[in-house]
Amino acid sequence: MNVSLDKQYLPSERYKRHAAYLAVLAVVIIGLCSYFKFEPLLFISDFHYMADLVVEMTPPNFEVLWRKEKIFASILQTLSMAFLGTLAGGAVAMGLAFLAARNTTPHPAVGAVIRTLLAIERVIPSLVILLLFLIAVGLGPFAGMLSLAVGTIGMFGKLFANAIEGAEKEPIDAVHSVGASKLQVIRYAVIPQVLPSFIANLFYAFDINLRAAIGLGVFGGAGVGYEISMAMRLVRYRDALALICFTILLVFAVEKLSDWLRSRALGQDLLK
Amino acid sequence: MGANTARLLSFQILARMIDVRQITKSTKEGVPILKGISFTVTKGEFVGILGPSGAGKTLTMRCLNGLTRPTSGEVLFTDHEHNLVNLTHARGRELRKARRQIGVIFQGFNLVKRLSAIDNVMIGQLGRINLLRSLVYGFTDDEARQALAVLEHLNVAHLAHRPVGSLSGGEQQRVAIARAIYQQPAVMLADEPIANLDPTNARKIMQILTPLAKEMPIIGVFHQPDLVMEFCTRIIALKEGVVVRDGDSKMTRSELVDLYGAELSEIEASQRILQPA
Amino acid sequence: MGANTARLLSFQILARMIDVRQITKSTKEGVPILKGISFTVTKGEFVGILGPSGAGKTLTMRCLNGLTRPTSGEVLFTDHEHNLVNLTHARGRELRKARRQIGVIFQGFNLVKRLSAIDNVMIGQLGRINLLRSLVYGFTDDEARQALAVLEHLNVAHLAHRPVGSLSGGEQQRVAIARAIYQQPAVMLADEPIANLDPTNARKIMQILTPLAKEMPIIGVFHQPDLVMEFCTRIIALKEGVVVRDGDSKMTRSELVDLYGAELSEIEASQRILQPA
Amino acid sequence: GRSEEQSDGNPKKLRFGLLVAQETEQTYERLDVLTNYFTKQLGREVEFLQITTPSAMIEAMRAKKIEVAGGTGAFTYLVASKAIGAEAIATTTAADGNVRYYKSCLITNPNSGLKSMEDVVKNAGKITMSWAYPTSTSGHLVPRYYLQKRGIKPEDFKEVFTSTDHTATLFSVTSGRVDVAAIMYATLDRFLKIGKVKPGSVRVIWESEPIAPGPVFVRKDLDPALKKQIQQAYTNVAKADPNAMEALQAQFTYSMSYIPATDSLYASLRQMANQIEGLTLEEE
Amino acid sequence: MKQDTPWTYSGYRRRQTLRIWTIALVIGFCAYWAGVSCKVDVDALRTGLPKGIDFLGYLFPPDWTAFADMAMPALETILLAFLATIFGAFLSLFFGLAAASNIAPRWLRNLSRFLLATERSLPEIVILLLLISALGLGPFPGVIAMAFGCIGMLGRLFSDAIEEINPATLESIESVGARRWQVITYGVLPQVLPSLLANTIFRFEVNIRLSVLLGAVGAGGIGFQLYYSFQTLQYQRATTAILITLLLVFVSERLSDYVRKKLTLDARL
Ligand SMILES: Nc1ncnc2c1ncn2[C@@H]1O[C@H](COP(=O)(O)OP(=O)(O)OP(=O)(O)O)[C@@H](O)[C@H]1O
Ligand SMILES: Nc1ncnc2c1ncn2[C@@H]1O[C@H](COP(=O)(O)OP(=O)(O)OP(=O)(O)O)[C@@H](O)[C@H]1O
Ligand SMILES: [Mg+2]
Ligand SMILES: [Mg+2]
Repeated sequence: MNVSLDKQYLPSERYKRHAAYLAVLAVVIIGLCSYFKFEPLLFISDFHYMADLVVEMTPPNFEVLWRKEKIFASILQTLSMAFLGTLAGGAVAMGLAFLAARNTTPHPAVGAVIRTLLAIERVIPSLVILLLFLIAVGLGPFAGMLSLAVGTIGMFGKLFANAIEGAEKEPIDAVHSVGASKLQVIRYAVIPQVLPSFIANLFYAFDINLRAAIGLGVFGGAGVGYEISMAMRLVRYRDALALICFTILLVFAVEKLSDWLRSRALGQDLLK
Repeated sequence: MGANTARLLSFQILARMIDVRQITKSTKEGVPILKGISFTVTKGEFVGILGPSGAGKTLTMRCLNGLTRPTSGEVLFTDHEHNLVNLTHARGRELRKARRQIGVIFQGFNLVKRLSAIDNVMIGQLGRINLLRSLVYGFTDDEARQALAVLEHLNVAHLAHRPVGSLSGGEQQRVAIARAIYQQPAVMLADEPIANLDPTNARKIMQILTPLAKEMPIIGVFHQPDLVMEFCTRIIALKEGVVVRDGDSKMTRSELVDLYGAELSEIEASQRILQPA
Repeated sequence: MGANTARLLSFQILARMIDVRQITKSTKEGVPILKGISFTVTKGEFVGILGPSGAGKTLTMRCLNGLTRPTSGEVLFTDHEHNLVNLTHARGRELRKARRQIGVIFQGFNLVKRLSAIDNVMIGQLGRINLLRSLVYGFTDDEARQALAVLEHLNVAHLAHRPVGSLSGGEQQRVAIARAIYQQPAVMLADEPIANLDPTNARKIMQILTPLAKEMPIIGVFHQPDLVMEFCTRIIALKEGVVVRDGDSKMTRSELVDLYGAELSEIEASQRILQPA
Repeated sequence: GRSEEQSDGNPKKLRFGLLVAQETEQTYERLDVLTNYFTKQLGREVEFLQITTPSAMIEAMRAKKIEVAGGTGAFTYLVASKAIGAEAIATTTAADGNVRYYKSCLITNPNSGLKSMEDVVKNAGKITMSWAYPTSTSGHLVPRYYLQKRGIKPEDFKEVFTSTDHTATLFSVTSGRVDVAAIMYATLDRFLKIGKVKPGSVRVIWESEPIAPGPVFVRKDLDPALKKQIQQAYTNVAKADPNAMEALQAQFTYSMSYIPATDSLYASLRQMANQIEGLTLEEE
Repeated sequence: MKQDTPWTYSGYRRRQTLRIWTIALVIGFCAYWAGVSCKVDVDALRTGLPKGIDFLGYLFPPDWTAFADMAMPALETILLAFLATIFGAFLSLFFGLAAASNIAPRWLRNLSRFLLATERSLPEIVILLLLISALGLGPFPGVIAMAFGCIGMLGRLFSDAIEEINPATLESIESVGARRWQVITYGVLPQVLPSLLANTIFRFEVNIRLSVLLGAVGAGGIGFQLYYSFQTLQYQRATTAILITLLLVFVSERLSDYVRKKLTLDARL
């Protein structure tokens, strides 16, 4: 045999190298942990406090759900807020994502500018955005919806762009090679590929916005958010937990819907 | 130089639809892969490119379409309207316009797996149809009928609405060929267009390509010297990034042995297995 | 029935390493694709499967490896230790154990594009090595050397460290073959293993496979009747999901015409292009 | 482990949980100065932890992870005393005896045409109203009790909102998006002082009686002597260490001082809370 | 068979168009009623926006003197966010694998998707309270809470990425008789590595921005500084905190770009 493996590619060498990286990482982590005085043993020695709290929080007091008759109306409003916020924010985010992603941007400079804007948008605290809209349109679900939309743009603009950049190159090459314009390449080679992840991300955005909207429900004065926040502050954990269970149900339902739509878009090609 | 000579010269230049001038290509690390390739292709030619695996055939094809930019050298392309485009430098609109006239069949097919076969074929016309329509509406019935006719011609019309990802290898290959034909280009580049096809289908494809080549030059990469010699009008042989032969469609035995190595002689033995009836 | 007969019978069963019994497969919509395929493969055979594009060759191969579960019928596999495994029903551990002994070369290569060629080859041994080691340690130097030797044998040792995605079509194909060989299976399934290779390399692969077939039966799908007739010990012809011929490695002209259609006769003409020196 | 050494009534190390909230001006700055001061006064190690959520503070105290809590509003103290029996030991007051500062008020936008409480009572059905946030003492509890006494329930308004904090409340009034809002006087005062709100752009239509500001409170199982010591450390700070006093004073718009506090100081607030639906500290 | 109704492109297009219009109409209908229930008022937005933007004026100019106070919290935030991201990403990887349909059996997938959804809908404060009662206040519970917060997001993003892997490649590894874990190490991880890292670094950025969570358990950080400045109405000080966060976010974005460039396989010359 006249070809032999370079030393650096020998599995044992590779292993040593990886072990070294891991060791450095471990040292850094352990160093940081001890610098910040982590005490994992507390999990054992003080576990009873946690157990006490869990006991105090359970069982959820589902009575609250029907005691407050306005809750179901407020859920509708919460859902509306989240839905519109996702729709508006998601649409803008999607458009910007195509401008930001490196493989679809009309010009690298445009991409860089959009990415920068998205980053700036993300760091503006949601409190500031909320205040801005509170002042502009007053308290109420509309302000909440607007701030959700803006929040969605920053975060999902980036996630959508990540998805676009992950699209396979070959079909894109092929569509380019028939002389299609950038928009056509996007429409015929990129979108079919990223559709499943777009759907998943859109529902994920809805899911995040739903929770945020529940938080913003404080506005309404009688919504789930208001009740959860009241219950938590009054140390009525059982009531809070009942409402939280309800939220979990809602979020899980959204998740299932997303799954179903996405599996249709993913399409199973191979006969199993 | 008289006006006549000038016209003649320009005619000669125009007849050269693809003019590859000393292109080289190296990897980022500087390993040369194409080491100065030159040839010209004129109207009416059906060029077969032969060469061992890894010779740089696919890379050359990519340069001819502007998907890869050569490290040095240039590729000139004369389109239907006799505009000369330098594919090595062209960008944006100009490149798009040129590509519209260059059909490509890729080695790995490069189809959009989640679209149906017919949609993949119609993608071939994207460069020609109105942008707005292509974005919002898609294609017309007429276009679909034409695309279907091409698929029909290639025996895969019954698969038109299946997502391409679920087709068999040979079926995908034929869809890729259909896309390039449907594109109605001025030049066609075909990278191993019949590799995944059975002998009859392969032959049929060659029979379809041959008359097409009269209209638009076809440059094809093949691994079947026999078919190339039968159908092509010219054979270019590539080895290790260099053109080792460029000439008519009859390669001599020694040329073939030069290209593929001495083991080739064994191939001969297998060539008369099918005894006449 | 005496003990002897029983032993003899069981021996016959054991010699049949792959026993395909009346498998059918339909799509979800109920369109039949395989329409009852049966054959058995015993030790020492090099079976060539021929058939037009879309005949169901790839699908049959997938059934032989348990990747696709037939709608009806079953596939029995006798492994090295003479255990009989019903691939149609096997699951989990049992299926894994059986698959370890079935090497597959896929039509589209299906390599892990981001791993290097040698890593892809070593994946072939995953079924055999200790789970923990394969997770944390990876492979041993010895294994790497063996994998390199296989690559060397296939002329692609110099590409060992390149990510597979950057290799040319034929190079990828050879890496896929290397993986199957390195796996040291009891049976090898090869789906168009030489489609993307030039004649010399293709021939070389066939020459490598032939002696291997003495040890482990090889079932290969090919589109080159000439090579199949030269190297294989048996030819199975598939057409529209049905076995239309199963017999020795000499196919007559009429058989070929039956299989590929009447256009085949033209192929003959192209078969004597290489004149003897 | 660590918890045993802390669980007796006389821990070696005292941990102060400090809530950062708008509700009181008791936000602590220059923690190093304060750490010094309290270490010296209490004769043991002291740690300051700044927290942003009231329930976190209550649970930390319940699990014996902090001994002293400060910076909360009165309402949070009421909850803590109910849930874990926390004891108030000190609170703030204006040093000059002026009680103008910690109280609640109702404000309107001058353009709304509402000039007095009478207008509000009369036109309740046409008015939008906003509380500061649900558990605010000055921005919800006190004004709501007052309105209740005047015979107006939240349902009587055209619409009632709950804002996220005093700032948002103030700005929704100045921008004219809400007609009437309840707010802590100190917040308004602060904005007027720094000039971010112009005097003409809000009108105060009602001011409450002075409210007991949120106390410093301690865990109930601490040694009584230690509780006393902590109390004294607070009440003596102005005399004992002007530097520390300055740090404690940082966010007040007026000069304040610490005075001893007992639970009785909060009895009236507790009563108010118990009479308001949704805020009661009793089991419903 | 359905051969009797011949397939036509216009029919196919009609069906497609019908489907798209149906979806659009349903969404439009929902959006309309959602708009009614949210009291959407575009006019109010148009007239009010200038006032809102006026308010942003309060944030300027930044109070640079606060910079010194914030350098240390910023550094601590980075370190804590780093730890939390590593722990969180590590945990999420397992959740992500368990929640991917092409890797995990159905029951496991449903279970872990449910757990992920639960984690995402559980208000942070509940988790914080549990952690505080066991671990007390300080950076330790902060990091654990932050790591826990990663799981809902990263677990989901990871599993989505894994589900989009080309199934043929996974099959080819299964076909050598590899165990599930081996398929994961050799087939799944190398392929999703770029998106794994991109999402992890993105979560690192989110953690920096969410460091107000650390404030909730008394661990300080730049997020706490921001919160503190807002609560004490020192808007210009808040701007400084925002700008520092922005800087950190940019750095992590650059890092992400760099890593991605290293990992993207530029297979084609
Ligand atoms: N990104 C890359 N980095 C390094 N080398 C590369 C890269 N891409 C291609 N090559 C090498 O360039 C050579 C030519 O590749 P090309 O794909 O053109 O071969 P080919 O002639 O088409 O072969 P085949 O018949 O196998 O398809 C191959 O040896 C390949 O390994
Ligand atoms: N998921 C699917 N749904 C419907 N039909 C399918 C699906 N997968 C494969 N087929 C069809 O089954 C037939 C057989 O496919 P297979 O891949 O086995 O062909 P093949 O004989 O390998 O052909 P080739 O030589 O072109 O590779 C093809 O016509 C194909 O279109
Ligand atoms: Mg090639
Ligand atoms: Mg096949």
